Amino acid sequence: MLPAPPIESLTAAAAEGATLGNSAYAFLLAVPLLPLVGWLLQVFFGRKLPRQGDWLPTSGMALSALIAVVMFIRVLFQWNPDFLMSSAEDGFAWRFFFSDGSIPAPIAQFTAGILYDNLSAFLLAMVALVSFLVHLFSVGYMQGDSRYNIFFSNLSLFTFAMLGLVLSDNMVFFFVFWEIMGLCSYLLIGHLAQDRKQPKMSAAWASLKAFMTTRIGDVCLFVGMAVFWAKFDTLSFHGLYTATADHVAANGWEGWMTFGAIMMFLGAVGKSAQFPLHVWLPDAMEGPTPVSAMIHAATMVAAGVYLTGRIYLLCSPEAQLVIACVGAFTAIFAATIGITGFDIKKVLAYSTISQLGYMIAAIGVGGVSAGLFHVITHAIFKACLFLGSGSVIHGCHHEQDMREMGGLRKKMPITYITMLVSTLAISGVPLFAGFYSKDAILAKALEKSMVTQEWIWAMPFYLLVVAAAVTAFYMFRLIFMTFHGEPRSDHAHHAHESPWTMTVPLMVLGFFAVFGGKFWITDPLHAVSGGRTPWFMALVHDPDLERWESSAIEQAHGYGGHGALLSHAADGHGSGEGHGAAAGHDEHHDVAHTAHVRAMITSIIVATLGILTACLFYLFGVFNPKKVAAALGGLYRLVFNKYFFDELYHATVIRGTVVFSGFLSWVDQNIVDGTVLLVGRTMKRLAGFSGAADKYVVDGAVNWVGESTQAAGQAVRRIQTGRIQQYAYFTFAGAVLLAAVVLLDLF
Amino acid sequence: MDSLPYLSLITFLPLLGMAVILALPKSQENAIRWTAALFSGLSLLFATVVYFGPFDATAGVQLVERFDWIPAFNIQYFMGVDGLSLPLVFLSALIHFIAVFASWNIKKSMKGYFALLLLLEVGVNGVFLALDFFLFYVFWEIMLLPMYFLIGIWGGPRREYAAIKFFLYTLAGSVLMLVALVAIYLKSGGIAGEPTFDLLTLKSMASTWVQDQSTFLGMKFTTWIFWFLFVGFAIKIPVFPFHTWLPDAHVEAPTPISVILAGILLKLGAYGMLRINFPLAPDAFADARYFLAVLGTVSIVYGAYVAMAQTDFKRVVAYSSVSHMGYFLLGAASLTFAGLNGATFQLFTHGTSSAMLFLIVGVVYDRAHHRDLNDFGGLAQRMPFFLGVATIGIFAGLGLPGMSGFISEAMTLLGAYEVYPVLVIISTLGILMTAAFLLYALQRVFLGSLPKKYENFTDMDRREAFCLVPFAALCILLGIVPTLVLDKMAHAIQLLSEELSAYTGG
Amino acid sequence: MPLEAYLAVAAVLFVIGLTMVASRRNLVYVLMGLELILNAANLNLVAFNRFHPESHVDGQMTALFVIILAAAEAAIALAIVLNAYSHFETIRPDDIDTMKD
Amino acid sequence: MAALLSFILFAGLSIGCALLCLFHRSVVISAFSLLGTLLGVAGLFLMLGADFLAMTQVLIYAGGILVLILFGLMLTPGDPGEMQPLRIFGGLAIVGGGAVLFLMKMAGVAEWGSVEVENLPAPQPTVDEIGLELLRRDSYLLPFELASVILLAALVGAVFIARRRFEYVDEGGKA
Repeated sequence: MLPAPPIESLTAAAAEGATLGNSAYAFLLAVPLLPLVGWLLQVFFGRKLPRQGDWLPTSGMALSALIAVVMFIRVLFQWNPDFLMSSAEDGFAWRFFFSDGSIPAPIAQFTAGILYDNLSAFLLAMVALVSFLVHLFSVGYMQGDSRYNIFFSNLSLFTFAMLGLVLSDNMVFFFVFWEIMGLCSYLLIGHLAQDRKQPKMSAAWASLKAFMTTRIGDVCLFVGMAVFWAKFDTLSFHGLYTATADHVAANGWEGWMTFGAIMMFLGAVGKSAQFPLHVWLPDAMEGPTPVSAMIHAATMVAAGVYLTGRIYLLCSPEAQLVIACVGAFTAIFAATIGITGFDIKKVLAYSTISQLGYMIAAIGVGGVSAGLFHVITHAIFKACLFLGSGSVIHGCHHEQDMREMGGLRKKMPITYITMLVSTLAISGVPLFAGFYSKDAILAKALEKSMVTQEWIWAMPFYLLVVAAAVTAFYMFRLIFMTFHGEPRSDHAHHAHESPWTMTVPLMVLGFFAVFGGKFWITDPLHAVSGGRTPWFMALVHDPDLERWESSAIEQAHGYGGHGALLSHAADGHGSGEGHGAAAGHDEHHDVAHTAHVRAMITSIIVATLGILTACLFYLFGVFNPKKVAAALGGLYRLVFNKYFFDELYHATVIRGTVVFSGFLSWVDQNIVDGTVLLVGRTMKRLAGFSGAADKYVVDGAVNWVGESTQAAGQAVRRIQTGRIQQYAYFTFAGAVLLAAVVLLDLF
Repeated sequence: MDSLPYLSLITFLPLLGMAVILALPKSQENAIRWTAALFSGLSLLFATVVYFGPFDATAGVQLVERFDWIPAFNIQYFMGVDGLSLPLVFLSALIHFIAVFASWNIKKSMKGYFALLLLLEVGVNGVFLALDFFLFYVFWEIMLLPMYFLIGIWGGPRREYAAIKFFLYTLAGSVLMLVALVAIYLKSGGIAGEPTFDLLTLKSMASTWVQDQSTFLGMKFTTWIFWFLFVGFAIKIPVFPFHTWLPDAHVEAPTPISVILAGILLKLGAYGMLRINFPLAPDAFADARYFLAVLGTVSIVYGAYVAMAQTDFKRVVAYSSVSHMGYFLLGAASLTFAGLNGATFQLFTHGTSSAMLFLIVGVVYDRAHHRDLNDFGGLAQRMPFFLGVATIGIFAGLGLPGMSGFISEAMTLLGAYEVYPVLVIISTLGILMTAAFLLYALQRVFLGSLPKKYENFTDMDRREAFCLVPFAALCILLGIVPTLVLDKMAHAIQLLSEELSAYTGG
Repeated sequence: MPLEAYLAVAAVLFVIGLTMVASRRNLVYVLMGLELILNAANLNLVAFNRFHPESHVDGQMTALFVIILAAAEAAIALAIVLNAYSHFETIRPDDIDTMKD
Repeated sequence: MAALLSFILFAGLSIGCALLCLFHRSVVISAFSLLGTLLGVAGLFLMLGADFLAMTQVLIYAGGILVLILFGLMLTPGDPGEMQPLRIFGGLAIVGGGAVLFLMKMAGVAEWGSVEVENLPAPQPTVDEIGLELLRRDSYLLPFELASVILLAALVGAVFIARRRFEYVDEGGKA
C-alpha cells in the first residue's frame, strides 16, 4: 500500500461525518482477504490437513461474513443515504501500475482502493453470508468427492473475487475480480469433469460454454472501459461519474458515451445471462447441484446487476433504453421457455434468467434500488426453490423429469410447503417477498413510461407485466406437475422426505420467503424517510440522471461525489437543490404515486391470471396441455427447443469460427507459407540444394563440434592443405589485410 | 572501475562455461550438466543482482562499459543497460537457466548441446546489452548459429527442413539489417565527420537526418532504413506474414529450445525495434504507425484463428505466440505511454507464459511421445498436480486478470484504444479466440475418459516442477505487483515515447 | 549515373567471381569465376577512364589488353583442365591436392 | 530516367546472371548465364562511352571465350553432387564480409554521387583513337605486338598441352 496524493475532493456531504473511521478499512480489507488466505492454505496444504482442510476456508468465511454483517449493521445505524467511504480519499490507495506518480501519464496516476457505500455495504454482507452458507452446505454435500479439497479452494477463490469486486473503487480491479470469478465459475461448473473416478464430459463442455459466453461479455466490458478511459483518463468509479457529469453538462450526451455504456452493459449481459448471452446458465447446472446452483442463482449473477447499477450513472438515455429493453425482453423470453421445460432444474434455471431480466430492466428504467431489492428477495426464494428441487431429486432417486413425478405432496410435505411458499413469492402474490420487489420494479417501469410519454419506453412495462403472468403460470405448473395428481412413475411412488439437514435450510428460507419482503420494507425507526418509503429503497436509492442536465452549472462546480449524485430521493427530500428541481419533484412524486398504485393492481391481476390458468391446465384438467401443445404446433416446438438458440449459435458462431479458422489455417499453409516455399523451391531449383546440403550441414556441424575440441594444435598444419581454393581465400584475406594496413592506417 | 563489470559478466560467463564444457571429457555427463547449470545460474545471479541492486530506474543508460574495439572503424565495445533492456536481460538469464534443467535428459551428443546452449545465451544477453550497433549485430549473428544447430541436430523428424527454413528467414533478416547498418554508418559519417556505430549518438543524430529531404529511388533515407530494419526485426518477432518459420521451428525443436525460442528469441526482434528501428527513423515510424498497428492487429486475430484449427499441441502454442506478439506491435505503434509500457511488458509476460506453455507441452510429450490433441484425454486422473500447474499456465496464456498477461494486454489495449479504437475492437476477437483454443486444448488433454495406453502415466517429477513453478510464480506475482517490472521500465519508456511523439504531430 | 554505381556493380561482380573461384567444386567454374573477376576489373577501368577525361583512352586500352590476355588465359587454362582431368580423373579442385605438405 | 533504367537493366542483367551462374547446378546453364553477364557488362561499357570495347567484349568474350568454355565442358564429365549451397553461402559471406569491411572505410571517404556521367561532356567514338594509339610508336605499339606474340604462344601451347593429353591417357591406361 503506497500512499497516494488525495484525488480530487469528493463531495463534502459525503465525506463529513458519514464514515466509520479509517480503522474500518482494515476490517473491510479483511473481508475478501480471509477467503484468500483460506484459498492459499487450501491450495498448498489442503490435502495434508485433517478432513482435507475443509474447516479452514469455512471458518475463515465465517469470520469474514461476521465482519461484513457487523460492518453492514454499523452502516445501517448511520442512517445516511449519502454514506460513503473511499480509501483513495482517505489516503489509502494502491498505485497499481507504477509506484512513481511523478510520471505525467494517466496510467501512472491510476490507484486502486476501497469504495464502501450503502450499496456495497449491503451487497458485501449478502455475498459474504450466502457464501458462508454455501461453504457450510458443501461440507455435507460434497463429502466423498474425489477432489474435495480442490472444490473448497475453488469456492474460496470465488468468494474472494466476489467480495473484492464489491469493494473495488475502480473499473480495473472490478474487471480483475470479475474475470477471476469467471475462472472460478469455470472450475466449479467443470468440477465433475475432473473427477478422478468418473469424469463427466458434459460438465466440461458446459464449463467451456459458460466461460466463453461470459467472456464475450467480458471483452465487451473491457472495450467499454477503454472507451471511457480514452476520453476521461480515469477508471475509478468516482472519477468516471465526475467526468461524465462535467462532460454531459458541457456537451450533452454523445454517441460514444452510449456506445461505451452499452459495451459495459454487455459485460453484465454475459455474467447475468441476459439475452442473447443467456445460453450458458441452464447448462451451468452441470455443476455440483446445490452449490453451483446457489452461486449461479444468488451471487455471481448478482454481480452483473451490481455492475449495471454501478455504471448506471454513465448511461445515456439511449443506453438506458437498451438496458431496459434487454432486461424486459429476457424476462419474458426466458419465462416462455420455462413453460415448456420438463427438467425441474432447467425450468428453475430459465426462471433465474427471467428474474435477472427483471432486475436489469429495473435498473434500465431507473429503479436501481428496486432492482437490487429484487436481488435479495430473489436470492432467498430461488435458493429455497433450488434446494427444494434438490430435495425432490434426492427423494425421487435422482429423477429430474417432472413427467416422472406427481403426487409428491403427501410424501414430501415439508418440501411441498416450502416450495409452494417460494412459488407464491416468485409469482408476486401479495404479502410474499417477491411481491414487494416485483411491484417496485413494475411501478418504476410504468412511471418511466408515464414520464417520458414515449411508446418505446412503455415496452419494458408491458413485457414485464406479461412476464409476470407467465412466471406465475410456469411456476405453478412446476408445483402441480411435481406435487399434485397421481405419481407417474416408480420413483415417484417410492419417494420419501429428505433428511433434516436438507429440510431445515428449506424451512428457514421458506420463512424468509414469506416474511422477508416485509422485513426489507419495514422502516422500524422511521428515520430516513418519515415512514413513507421502505428503508432499503431509501438507503440504496436511485441515482437521478436528469438532474445532471438540468443543473449543469452546479455540476461543473463541485459535484463529484457518488452520494451527491445519488441524493435524489423518491420522497422529495432533495428538493432544496434548485427551484426547477423542486417543482419537478412534486410533480414527479404524483406520477410515482399513481404509477405505484396502478402497477400494484396490474401485478396482482396478472399473478392471479397466471395462477388460475395453471390451475385450469394442470390441477383441474380443464385443458389438456398435450392437446394445446399439438394445436400450437410449430410455435410450441419453437419454444420447447428454447427458440433453437443453442442450435443457432452452433450453426453460426461456433460453426463459423471453426470454418473460418480452418480456412485461415489453409491460407497459412498454402498461401502464406506456400509463397515462402515457392521462393524456397525456386532457390532450390536454382541452387539445387537438396538432402545433400542438409547432410553436409548437419553432419558438418557434428563434426565441427567434435573437431573443435581438439582443433587448436592442428590449426597451423591445416593451412597447408594443398587445396587451391583455400589458397584463394588466403590470398584474398591477405589482400584485404594489406589494403587495410596501407590505405587505412589500421595498425 | 569502481564496481564489477556486471554486464560483461552476465554476457560472457556462459562463454566461460562453454569453454569448461568443451574441456570436459564426453563421458562426464553429470559434470557437463552441472557446469551448464552453474554458469547460466551465475549469469542469472548477476542479472538478479543488477536488477535489484545497482540499477537506478530513474537514471538512463548505466553500468556502462566502453572501450575501443576496432578503432579504424570507430567500433566500440559498448555495453550498457537501461529500463528497456533490464527486464529482458533478467528474463533471458532466467529462461536459459531453466532451459538447462529442462534439457537434463538430452542424450544425443550432450556435450555439444550444452556448449551450444551456453553460446546461445552469450548471443542473446549480448544483444540486449550492446549499445554499439556493430556489437549488436555481432551478437545477433552469434545467436543465430547455435539456434540453427540446436534445431537441426536435436530436433524432431523434420528438423532439417525446419532448421533450414529458420536459417534462411533469419539470414534474410540479417542481410537487411546489415544493409541498414552500413547505410546508417555512412550517413553518420556525413554528419559527425567520423562515422560511428554508437547507438546513443546515432539516436541523437536522428533529428538531423530526418531533415534530409533527398531521395533515393523515390524514398527518403530514413524511410529506407526504417523498412529495412523493420522487415529484419519483424521476421524475428514474427509478424504476419513473416511468421511461417515459427510453427515449423517450434514443432521440430526440442522442448527447451522451444522455450528459449518463444520465451526470449522472439523478444529480440521487438527489442531491436524499440532500441534501433524506431528511434533511428522516427519520422518514417510516424508515417508507418497505422500500418504497423494494422499488422499487429492482423497478427493477433490471424494467429488466434489459425491456432484454433491446429491439432498439434505445440503448433497451437506456437500460433498463440504469433497472436501474443501482435500486441507488442499494436501497443508500440500507439505510442501512448500506456500502450508502449504494455507492449514492452507484454514481451516479459509472454516470455514467462509461453515458456510455461511449451514446458507443459514438453511434459506431455515426454510421456506420450506425440502431440496430437485428438488422441489425448483424461490425463487429469493421473496427473493432478500437473493439471494444476497447467491450468495456471493456460490461464496465464489467455491473459486472465490477476496474472501478468492481463496487465500487459490491458495496458496495451487501453493505450491503443486512444489512438486506434477500431483496431482494438477487432483485436479483442483475438482475446476471445485465445481463450477458446487454449481451454479447448486443456479440455482435450486433461478431461474426459483416460485411454488405456496412458494408464501408466506418472505425475510431474521434481525436475519438471522445478522448471515450471518459477514461471507460474512469476506470472501470478507480476499479475498482482506489476510495479516490480513496470517501475524499472517507466522512465526509459517515458523518454522513448517523448522522443517518438515529437514526430507524430504533423 | 554516378561513378560509384558502376564501381558497386563491379564490386559485386568481383565478389561473386571470387566466391565462384573459391567455392565451386569444378575447375570449369573456377575459370568462369576468373572471367567474372576480370570483367569486374575491366568495368572499373572503363568507368574510371570515363570519369577522368584527361586520361584519353588509357583505361580502355588497358581493358582491351586484359581482354586479350583473358582470351589467351582461357585457351591455356582449358587445355590445363583437360589435361588435369586425364591425369587425376577428376576436375574437383579439392581432390587435386598434391601440393599438400 | 532513360539512363537510370538502362543502368538498372544492364547492371541487373550482369549481376543476376552472375548469381545464377554461381548457384546453378547445371554447368551448361551456368555457362550461358555467364554469357548474360558478359553482355550486361558490354552494355555498361556502352553507357560509359566505350563503344569499341563493348564490341570487343561481345566478340571475344561471347564469341570466343564462351565457346572455349563450352568445349571444355563437353570434354569433361558432369559432376552432379558438385554444387553445395552452404559452401557457396559461406564463401559469399567470407568474401562479401571482407569486401564490405574494406569498402566501408573507402565508401566513407568517398563523395557519393558527386559527378553524374550525364553531366560530363558527351563521349566521342573511340575506334579511331584506339586504332591510332595502338600503332603509335611511343604509345601502345610495343604492348600490342607483345600481345600478338602471347596469343600465338598461347595457341601453340594450348595445342601442345592438349596433344600431350592423349599420350598421357595411354600411359594412365597402362598404370
